[in-house]
This record gives sequence, structure tokens and C-alpha cells, in this order.
Amino acid sequence: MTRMITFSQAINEALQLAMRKDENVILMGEDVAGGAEVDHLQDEEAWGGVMGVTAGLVQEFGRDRILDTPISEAGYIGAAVTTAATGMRPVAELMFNDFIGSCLDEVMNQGAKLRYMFGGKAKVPLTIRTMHGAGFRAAAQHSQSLYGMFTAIPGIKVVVPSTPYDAKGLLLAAIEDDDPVVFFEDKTLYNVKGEVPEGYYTIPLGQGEIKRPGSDLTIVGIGKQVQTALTAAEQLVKKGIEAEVVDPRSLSPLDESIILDSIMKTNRLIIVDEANPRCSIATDISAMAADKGFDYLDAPIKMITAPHCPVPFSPALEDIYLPTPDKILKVVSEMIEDDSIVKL
Amino acid sequence: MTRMITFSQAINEALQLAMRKDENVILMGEDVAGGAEVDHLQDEEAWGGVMGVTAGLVQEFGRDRILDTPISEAGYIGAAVTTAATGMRPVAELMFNDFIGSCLDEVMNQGAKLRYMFGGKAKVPLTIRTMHGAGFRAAAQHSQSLYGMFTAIPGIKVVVPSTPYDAKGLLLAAIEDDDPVVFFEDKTLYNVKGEVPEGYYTIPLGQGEIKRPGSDLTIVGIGKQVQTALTAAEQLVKKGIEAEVVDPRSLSPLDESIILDSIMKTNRLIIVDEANPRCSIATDISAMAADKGFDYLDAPIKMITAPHCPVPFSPALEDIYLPTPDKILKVVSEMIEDDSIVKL
Amino acid sequence: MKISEEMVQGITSEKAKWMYQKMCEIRMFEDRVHELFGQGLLPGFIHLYAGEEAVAVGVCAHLDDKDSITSTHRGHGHCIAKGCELDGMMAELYGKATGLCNGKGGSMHIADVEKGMLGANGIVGGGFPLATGAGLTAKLKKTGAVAVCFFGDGAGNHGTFHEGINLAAIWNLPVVFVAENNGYAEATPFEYASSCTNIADRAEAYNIPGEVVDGKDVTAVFDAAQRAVERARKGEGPSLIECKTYRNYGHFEGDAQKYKTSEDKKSHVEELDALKTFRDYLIRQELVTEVDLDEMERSVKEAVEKSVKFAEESPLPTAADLTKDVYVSYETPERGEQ
Amino acid sequence: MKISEEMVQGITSEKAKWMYQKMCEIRMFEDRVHELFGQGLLPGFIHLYAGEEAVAVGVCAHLDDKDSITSTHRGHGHCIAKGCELDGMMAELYGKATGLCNGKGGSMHIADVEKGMLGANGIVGGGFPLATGAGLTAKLKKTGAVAVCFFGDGAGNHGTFHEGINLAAIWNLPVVFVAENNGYAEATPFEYASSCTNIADRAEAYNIPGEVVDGKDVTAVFDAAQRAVERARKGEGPSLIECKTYRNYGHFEGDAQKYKTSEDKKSHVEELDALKTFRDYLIRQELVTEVDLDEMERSVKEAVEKSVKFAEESPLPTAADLTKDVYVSYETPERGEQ
Ligand SMILES: Cc1ncc(C[n+]2csc(CCOP(=O)(O)OP(=O)(O)O)c2C)c(N)n1
Ligand SMILES: Cc1ncc(C[n+]2csc(CCOP(=O)(O)OP(=O)(O)O)c2C)c(N)n1
Ligand SMILES: [Mg+2]
Ligand SMILES: [Mg+2]
Repeated sequence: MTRMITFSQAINEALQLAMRKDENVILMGEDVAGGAEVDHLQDEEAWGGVMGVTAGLVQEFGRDRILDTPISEAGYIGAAVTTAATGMRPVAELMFNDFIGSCLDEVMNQGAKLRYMFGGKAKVPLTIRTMHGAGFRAAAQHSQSLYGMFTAIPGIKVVVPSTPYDAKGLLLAAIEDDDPVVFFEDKTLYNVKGEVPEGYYTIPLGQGEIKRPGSDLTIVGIGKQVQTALTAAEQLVKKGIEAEVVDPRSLSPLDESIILDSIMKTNRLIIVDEANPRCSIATDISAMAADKGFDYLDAPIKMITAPHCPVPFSPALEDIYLPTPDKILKVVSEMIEDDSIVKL
Repeated sequence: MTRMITFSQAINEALQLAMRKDENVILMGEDVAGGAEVDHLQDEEAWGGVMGVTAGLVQEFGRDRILDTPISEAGYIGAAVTTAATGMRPVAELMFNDFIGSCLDEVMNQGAKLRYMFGGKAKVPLTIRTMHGAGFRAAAQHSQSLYGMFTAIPGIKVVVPSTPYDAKGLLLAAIEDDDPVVFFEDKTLYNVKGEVPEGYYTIPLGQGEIKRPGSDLTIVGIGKQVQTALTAAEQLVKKGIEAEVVDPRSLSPLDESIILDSIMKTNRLIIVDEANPRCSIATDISAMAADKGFDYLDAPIKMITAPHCPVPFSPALEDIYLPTPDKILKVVSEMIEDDSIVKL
Repeated sequence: MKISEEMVQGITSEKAKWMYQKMCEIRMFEDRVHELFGQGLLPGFIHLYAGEEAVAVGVCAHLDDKDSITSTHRGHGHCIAKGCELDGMMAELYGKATGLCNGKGGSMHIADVEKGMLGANGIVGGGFPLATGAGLTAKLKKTGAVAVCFFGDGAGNHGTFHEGINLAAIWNLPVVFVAENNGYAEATPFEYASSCTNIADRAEAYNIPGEVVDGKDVTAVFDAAQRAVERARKGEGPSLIECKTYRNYGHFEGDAQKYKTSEDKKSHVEELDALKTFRDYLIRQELVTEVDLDEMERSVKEAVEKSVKFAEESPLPTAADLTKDVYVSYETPERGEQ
Repeated sequence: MKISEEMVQGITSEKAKWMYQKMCEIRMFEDRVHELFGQGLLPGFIHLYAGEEAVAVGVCAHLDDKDSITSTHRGHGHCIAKGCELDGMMAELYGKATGLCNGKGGSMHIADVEKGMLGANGIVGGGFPLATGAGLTAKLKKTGAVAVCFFGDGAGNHGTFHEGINLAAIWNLPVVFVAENNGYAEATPFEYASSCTNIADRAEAYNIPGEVVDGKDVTAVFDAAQRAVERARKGEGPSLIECKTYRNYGHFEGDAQKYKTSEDKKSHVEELDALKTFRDYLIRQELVTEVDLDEMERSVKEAVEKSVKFAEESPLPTAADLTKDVYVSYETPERGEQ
């Protein structure tokens, strides 16, 4: 039962299962099929999403349920909000999370607030899938990691999976969820393979996972940076240091206790996040720990993040923009005051 | 030399002085004059801004320099970006900061990133004035405090003044500044009076101020919450507790050393901010302190904020949504472990 | 102004009564809110619909509960025309727990999803995509429902106008876009802010029908809306109707209205008043008797007073309500100290 | 297709040479970039302009450095037509320190403000307000400059189209909006996504002139642009020109182009090729000799090769560049550990 599929396939499979299970589930987005109304592509897609993540679905579900949209993010994301509020369960794709600039109102002021403003008399079971992350040489407007912006918005739930297994189970949970959920997909993870069972399963939002147990320090990673943390953790073993790697998986709700329990044990906290460093999920987790976990901590809370600058195009710059295992080793070395760690 | 004017007048005066000093300074926004092309209002405004903050300016500077705009935030904020990049020094008004949903792209992906993406070969001397804050019974879409969202964006500077004096000096500095600055005005402060000198003066961005010295604990307040902190501090004196109240004044750049110096002295930190609690400036300051100031701290870092919910309309709810001096006293009492404080 | 009399056939006596009743409800509700606000009894921003009654009523006359509408910051009239209860509305404006939104929305977010009223909106232009979404559900679920988007002349310059209408047009959705052109967006004249002569002229850019009607004449609105709603129900796609109208009060309560001319104001409020014209018409056409009209006015007045009493006597929401209904489900500890 | 011969008068021999030269530069630059990308030498997303040369060149023929243009994700052609150096462009695509943006922008953000090229843009529809802003400066400072906004057929459905054009129209700004209708937005046909028949039809909604031209015919583009640019310079406000064109390559490098038909592709690439048609025209009209044309082609080929060599030999940016030029001035300590 060790079926290995990619992150991208896991998402595709989750969409397929969700659409089979509930006919109210529809997909909307730019080129989620592609080639709409092209004569020779009636039952087939031209693209299946800009990265092919939704490929093959139009064959099974048809163009009535896989809706290509114009380049009108405010239009179709806003439409998705009320499509959800009036009885459907749409999964709208915001191709790159950077495009939220074109439709923040629909997410922040409409989708997120409808239920509260109406005194609980509406629900918005909307899932927004969106790509984030640097490392793709896609430059400043296609590489941001904006989950912090969404986590800040009451009424929105936020999911950032780090493995194919989590991606499938969390996406199914997001689609089942009766609140608006923004589901982040790191474009550089799409081809990463992992073990994923075939059937339908969900992972509850708000439940983190210890990706690697350890007793000496806690590293919380966000999305792909969980992998960076795991790589660093493996290297730390050579120095006899056992790092516990925690993956919150969803940022809102955030599993605070998994983090607090971990630092209760390790007394040290590092957060690895590739988003920019100000008012971010890294600061959010740090502040939570500096409040509720202060008494467990023996050392400053460190955040390994991108610098306060846009994502540069040049690979030479983008590579140093991102967190790396080496940067983690350097910080651990300072934290544990053992210089030899950096030279591992 | 104690001229007392309101927060609103201080802003008006700053705009007037900036426009006199530099003919490239223009104002743009919805009804910043009001009544454009109405026959009987050629040299006069109908409104001078929705709250009258820009009233009287059109009489002096005319409608060529005070431009009423359609309800097209993406259009005119985007236009302001290149108007700035091509030689003007526009001050654009985003009436309520909540309307950023209509023009985030122009701020985040264009204005903020132009300079970096172009390798330093452009500058964007744009100031965006915008209203924020709860307490006005303006409900969920007109009461948010979104400075955290802007602080997170590299390339943007963020100012949140708490007094008329600061508002004037900081706005003049913002307009002089060669980078895009978002200047936040708390709508509930407009009628608050304070001492303001008549002439032209600037307060450097990135320079906080101790609004009240103290040695027992540090309270960092954001915008209007500086006043809440000061009120609480006065009450604490009765218990022999001297709170130091720090006003960062600009959030980006943030004067980290004024905060660190303060906690070095007091060993205790509370942040009072009326924004929602996740990925916020409160978490940002807390995380900064939990990293760089950890060794000075004797107690958990506390954040007194709004809850994770939209701003409710009902005054009965809005009043408990906001931070209050009592909430500060309660937290201080827990921090200093003296229950009598809450009963002050 | 003369009412377009050829339309008497389209309006039954029963419908005529409903229409006049709703117009009265709106007018009297708004006049009363104006008073209450003046007395300092109502918090927040209040935008009154008085003067524009014919638009909401002429359009909603063709809708029932399964149809949806999206509204604006000036939403009381749409609420009433779509069948919302005055008690719950007034209580909402007072911020009471018995309000339509439990006091959480207020005037700018007043809503009643059960009645198909998808909410007033504090964001100008917010309604275009939302109406399109409701239309999409109707099409996908084949409910036969229609969605109506009411919007102001100022909103017609927002990007969502373009995106929402284009989307509804290419997907051939059952949506009717109703411009309420009252000549101003806040203090900015329509002619200054909009490069078009009529908002309806913009319909061509989307290959949909566009029509200008006298928005003070409820029969003209009724007529145009009938065509558009039928078209939508038959699966023929969206339409745009522009209703030329006038707001009797300021943009919001407190506006000195320097931008208006007194002649315009006088003619609109005195001569062209939508209620007065419709009342005269009903009597002339013998659709409703004067006695019935008088009785309706009296009972609406009573209903409005009752709503004030209801609102005043209703309880405020309590602390426990503050963080309720942010989500359907959310399992996370509290954040920050409140 | 026959070139519109009546236009020969408008185009001097010198201008004709410049136009052909720029079209060659674009074509050869793009073909070379296509090769380099295929060889894995260029990182990131690359959108090629080959096939659409006549649009950028026909329009920019009327502009000089003080005029501004805003571009799209498909920006190389606009850069070249606006006078950017090939060396700096190619180095930018390689992410080198010598690139037009010091390697920080890449293909999607390539810019040269000195030349009035205000940037390619990764955000579809991003250019409308930006062009309008440049037009506003020109009007306020009375520079006589014009701003041109190039945009795709897909961008025509974004809200910024509506807001940017309406703003330029009501302020009567010197802006020319140039639609490059290549039939597709990514893999989505124009006819599906847009409710209008022609993008230029939408001009009416803003009371500005709208014109459809054959975008493969540089003389037709030149002619329409001349009228629009003159109008703008004379203070008569914005115009919209729609150029019907075709992109020879995929949406981006790597696109299998399933949505195209082979007939269309063949006819556009072989028969209707903008360079071939213009070349034939120039010879027929005796505006440029064949010898000169051959020589131009040879020297452009050389210049492109030189740019590749320049780019390859250029240094990469260094760590110190990473956080440079985020701000003009910013005094704050580093945040986070990097
Ligand atoms: C996106 C946005 N921009 C600006 C505002 C502020 N505002 C509220 S109402 C209004 C005028 C609306 O005018 P119009 O659409 O004509 O409607 P009317 O008030 O005349 O009914 C403005 C500018 C807003 N609420 N939302
Ligand atoms: C706001 C936004 N939405 C979506 C995209 C993704 N995207 C990039 S190019 C493109 C198609 C653009 O089509 P068109 O405007 O016709 O230009 P063309 O590529 O044909 O030159 C899309 C959808 C984007 N970059 N920005
Ligand atoms: Mg209006
Ligand atoms: Mg195209």
C-alpha cells in the first residue's frame, strides 16, 4: 500500500473525489480546463490549469462543472462567494496568490465577513486554491507567500500543506468545510512525490503534525520549509542534536498546543518561513509562544525567513533569498552556542 | 506658543504647507474637494473629504491640484504610482483603509515593487492617506485597522500617528519621502486637540517616541491605543507602578531600539493594538522582542488586541471589541501578580 | 410628469396595492430614520433611499423569495421591496440583538438571506460579482431564479462593474443590473465622474440590452424590469436598466448638500415625487381607491412606529455574541487579551 | 494580404528603415530567446512577442524618449520598439547584474524608465492605471508627452481596463490604449472570455474613439497610431486602437498550444507574416532597397548574437544586491535570520 504520487496528483485526486462525492462542487478559474468553446476541445482541456494540476477533470465532469473564467479575479472570486452562499460548494482557483491584489475585497470584505455581518444567517463554503512560493524564477509578482495576509483576516481559514499526503487530506477537508478556506500550493512542490492512499480521507483543519520527533529544540516549518527543517534536522543528528520538526499544516486555525507542547519539552523555538519577515506567520507563532510558552523558553525565539525585500528574479539572488538548511544550522549553532554545527 | 488644534486640522495644515512648498504635490481622491464641475462650486469644495479633512485647500490650490476621482481605487491609486514615478509627488487618499480590497495590486505589486524590480532605476514618492479604526459605529467594512498588511509589504513605509503634533510632522515627512508611504489616520482622533506649532517641521520616519517615561513595565501602543495606554499608565501610578509608554509612530521602518531600550529597563512588555490579533503589528513587535530582547524579559509578552472577529456594528459589541484601559490594568495585574490593580 | 399610462394593463390592482404599500413603507421608514438620526438615537453611517422608491419597488415587483438581490450602502429600500420585516430592520439600525443581523451588520450590511436579500454593502461596486454568483447558482441548479444587482451611478465606474457584467454576459446568466442614477456619488456629479452619457450606453460593450427609464415613474421601472426579468428567466442572459432618479436627502445623514441646486431639489421633492405621481395615477386609472390608499398610508405609518417601539424595547447583544458567527466551526484558542 | 499602400506618404524612407529594423530586432531576439530557453539557458517564465511585431513598432514609431509606454508580461517587443538596448535586455533575461534591471526583474518586469519604458508587468491589466498616471503627469506638467498602454485581449476583461480608461477619458489625458488581440489569453479564446465582438467596440462606453486595425500590417497600425497620438498631443484625450494579431509561439515557452488550429497557425506564420509583408511592401514602394534590407537583417542578427555573448559573459548580481533598492531610504535593522 505504498502508492507514491506527486503533490500535484494528490491535489488533482482530491478534486476528483470531492466532485464525485458532491455534485455541488464545481471548479472555477483561468484555464482550469482551458480552450473553452474551442471546437476540437469540447470534452477535453487545453491546459488543465497553468501547471496542469486540474488536467483530466473536464473529461470526467464536463465544462458545466469546470468553468474557465476571463481574467477577472474580482468578478469570479466574488461570484464564487455568493455561489457558495446560495448552495454550491465552489473551488475557485486564484492562479498565483500574488493576484489577490485584484480581488482582495471579495475575499476580505465579502467572503470572510458575510456570515458575521449577517448575524450568522449565511455560510460561505468556498475553497480558494492558490499557488505561492519562491524558487521558480518567477520574480516579484509571481513568487510571494501571502498566507500571513489571509491568516490575519477573521472569517478565513488558511491551509499550507507540505506533503502530497497532507495536500490531499487537507484539500478534501477544506472543500467539506462550511467556511471559506484559502488553500496554498507551493509551485515548487508540485513534482515532489510522497505516499498517498487512494481513497477519500480528510485531515482536520487546525491539527498540526510532528514531522520528526526530537527533544533538543523545536523547529516549526511552514509549507515547503518543513522540508528545509527536516534536512537540517538530519544534519543536526550528527552533532547529537535532536530537533523536533512541527508542521502546523493549517495556519488558521492554528494548532497552538502542538507547538506549546513541543517547546515545553525542548525549551527552544525556531520558526522557518519563506514569507517576508514583518507581520507574518513567523511573528505570529513567535508572539504566541512568547506569551503562552514564555516560561518554557530558555533562549530567544529565532525566525528564519526571507529578508524584507521583494523576490528577485536572478537565480543568484533568489537562492539566497530563501531559507536553507545551512541558515538553520547557523542559527542552531548560535542558539546552542556550538560553532562546529555550521561546519557539518 | 501653545496653539491647540485638532488632529484633522494638523493634517490639513501639513497638506497646505507641503503644497505651498512643492508645486509637484497634488491631492487625488474621492471628494477630496467634492462637487467637481458643479457650476456654483468652481473655486470651492462641496466636502473637502468625507470628514472635511481637506476642506479649504481647493480655494487656495484650485482644482488642477486637488483632483476629485471617480470610485475607481485601482484606477487612481495605480495612476498615482506612475504620476509619482514620472515626476510628481502625489498624495492620494484611500478614503477608508478597508477599500484597499479594490486596489491592493496597485499598492503591493506596482507601487511597492517598482523600484526593486527595475533595479533601483525608479522611485515612487507617493503618499497614501487613509482612515482606519473602530469606535465610529461604522461596522465591519469601514472600521478595520490594516496597517499590519502594509507593514508586511517590502517597499512600503507605514505611519500611524497618535497625536496632532505627530500627525503634522509625520505627514510632512511622508510627503517629502521618496518612497511610497501609507499614512493612517484614526477617524476617531480627528476631533482630538493637541499642541501643534504653526510652521513647517518634519518628524523622521522610523523614530519612535517615549510618550511617558517609566521603569516598571513597557507598554507599546499603536495609534489611538497610545492614548489608552497613557490612561492606564496614569491609573497605575496610584499603585506605585510606573509604566513607560512607547509610541513607535511609524511601523515601517520600526524603531526597534526604542522598544528594546525600554524593555532593557523595565523587563516587561505589553503591546496594545486594536487590529485583529493574527499576523499583526502586535505579533511583529512581540516577535522582535522575543528574539532581540529575550534576555531582558522577566515575563511573557502580552498583547492586548481586538479579538479574531470582524468589527461589529452594535455599539454594545464594538465597545468591548476595542482595547480599554481596564483591559490593560487586568493584564498588568496578572503580570505583576497583584490583584488589587484591576480594582483601581 | 405624466405616468406612462399604457402600462396599466401590466399592473393588476393587487400588484398596484403592493407597490404603493412598499413605496410608502420605504418613504415612511426613511423619513422616520432621518428623524431618529437627527435626535441622536441611531449610531453609525446612514444612507437614506427616500426619493428612489420607484426603482426598488418597480424591480422587486417581479421577484419572489427564491430570487436574489444584491444591494448597496443605500439598502433600506431594497430590503423593504424584497420583503424584509420593518421590525427587524429598525432593530438592526439600533444595533439590537433582535435586528435582522443580530445588530452586527447595521444599516450598511443589513441583509436577509432567507428573503433573497443578499446584503447591503459597504463597498461600492461590491454587488456586481455577488449578483453574478447568485445567477450562476440559479443557472447551475436550474432553479429558474433571477438575481438583481442594484448599483449607483458612482459604482458604474468601479472595475467590478466591468468584470461582473462581462462574466454574466459570457455565461449568459439570469442577472439584471439596475443602475440607480441619482446624479451623484457622494458629492461628485455623475457627469464629471463617468465618461459615458448614460450608464445604459455601456451595455453595448457587453452585447446585452441596455435601457434608460424614468426612475421616478414606478410603472416605467416595472415595465423595463418585466422585460429584463423575463429574459433572464428564459435563459437569454443579463440586461442593464438605468433608472434616472434623485435622492431626497444627502449622501448620508449629516451631508449639507452644497453640490445640489435648490431648483432641482424643489422639482424632485415636490413635483416629481414618485409616491405622489403613482398615487395620482392609481386613482386616475381606478386601480386603487382613495380610501384604500389612505388606509394603507395609515397602516404603514403605524407599522413604522411599531418598528421603532420594537427596536427601542429590544435587548442589546451581549459579550458572548462578540466572537460568535465568525465561522461555522473554528477550533482554536483565543488570541491576544481582550 | 495586401499592405495598405495609400500609407506610403506617411512613412518616410528613414522611418521605414527604422521600422523594419525594429521588427527584425524583435523577431530575431525572440527567436533566439526561444532557442536559448529550449536549451535550458534561461530561467523563469518567458512570453514571446514574435508575430506581433507590427503592433509595437507601428505605435512606437510615433514616440520618443519623453513619451511613456506601459507593457505586459509579453514585453520584449515593446522594449525594443521603445529603444531599449538588446545587450541589457538579454542580460536581464539571464538574470545578470548588467541587465536593464540588474537582474532583479527578469522578462516579466523588464523596464527602462529613462527610455520611457515603464515596465513589463506580471499582472494582467496592471498597465491601464499606470499609463493613465503617466498621462496625468504629462498633462499637469504640460510636457506634451503621450503615454501608451499596450494590453492583451485577456486584459480587456480586467476591471482596470474600465477604471483606467474611464479616468483617462474624464480627465482628457494624452493616453493611447492599444489592444493586442492575438485571439487568446493563455489557452482561452477571446470570443469565449469577452462579451464584446471587438475590444474597440468598448471605446463607446467611454466616449472615446475606437478603431480596429490589422495588427499584422505595420502601416495600418502606424496610420491609426498617428491619429491617436496626434489627438493625444493636441489635448483631445485618449483613444483605443485594437490590433488584430497572432502570437507565433505558445502563451509561454513550454505551451503545447492544443487550442490553436494548424491552419490558423500556418496562415499566420507563413502567409500573413508581418515582417515578410512589410519587406515586400518596402521593396515594391521603393522605400528601402533589397540590399539595405539584407544588410539590416545581417546586422540585427549580429547584434542579437552580441547580446547573447554579452549576457553570458556578464557577472551575476551578488549577495549585497539582494536587499538593495527596496527603498530609496530606510533605516531599520534586519529582520529575521537570513
Ligand atoms: C470601494 C469604495 N469606494 C468608496 C466608498 C465610499 N463611498 C460610499 S458611498 C459612495 C458614493 C456612491 O455613489 P453611487 O454609487 O452613485 O450611490 P449613491 O450613494 O448615489 O446611492 C462612496 C464613494 C466605498 N464605500 N467603497
Ligand atoms: C491579474 C492576473 N491574472 C492572471 C494572470 C495570469 N496570466 C498571465 S498572462 C495571461 C493571459 C493574458 O492574455 P492577454 O491579455 O490576451 O495577453 P497575451 O498573453 O495574449 O499577450 C494570464 C491569464 C496574471 N498574470 N495576472
Ligand atoms: Mg449616485
Ligand atoms: Mg491575448
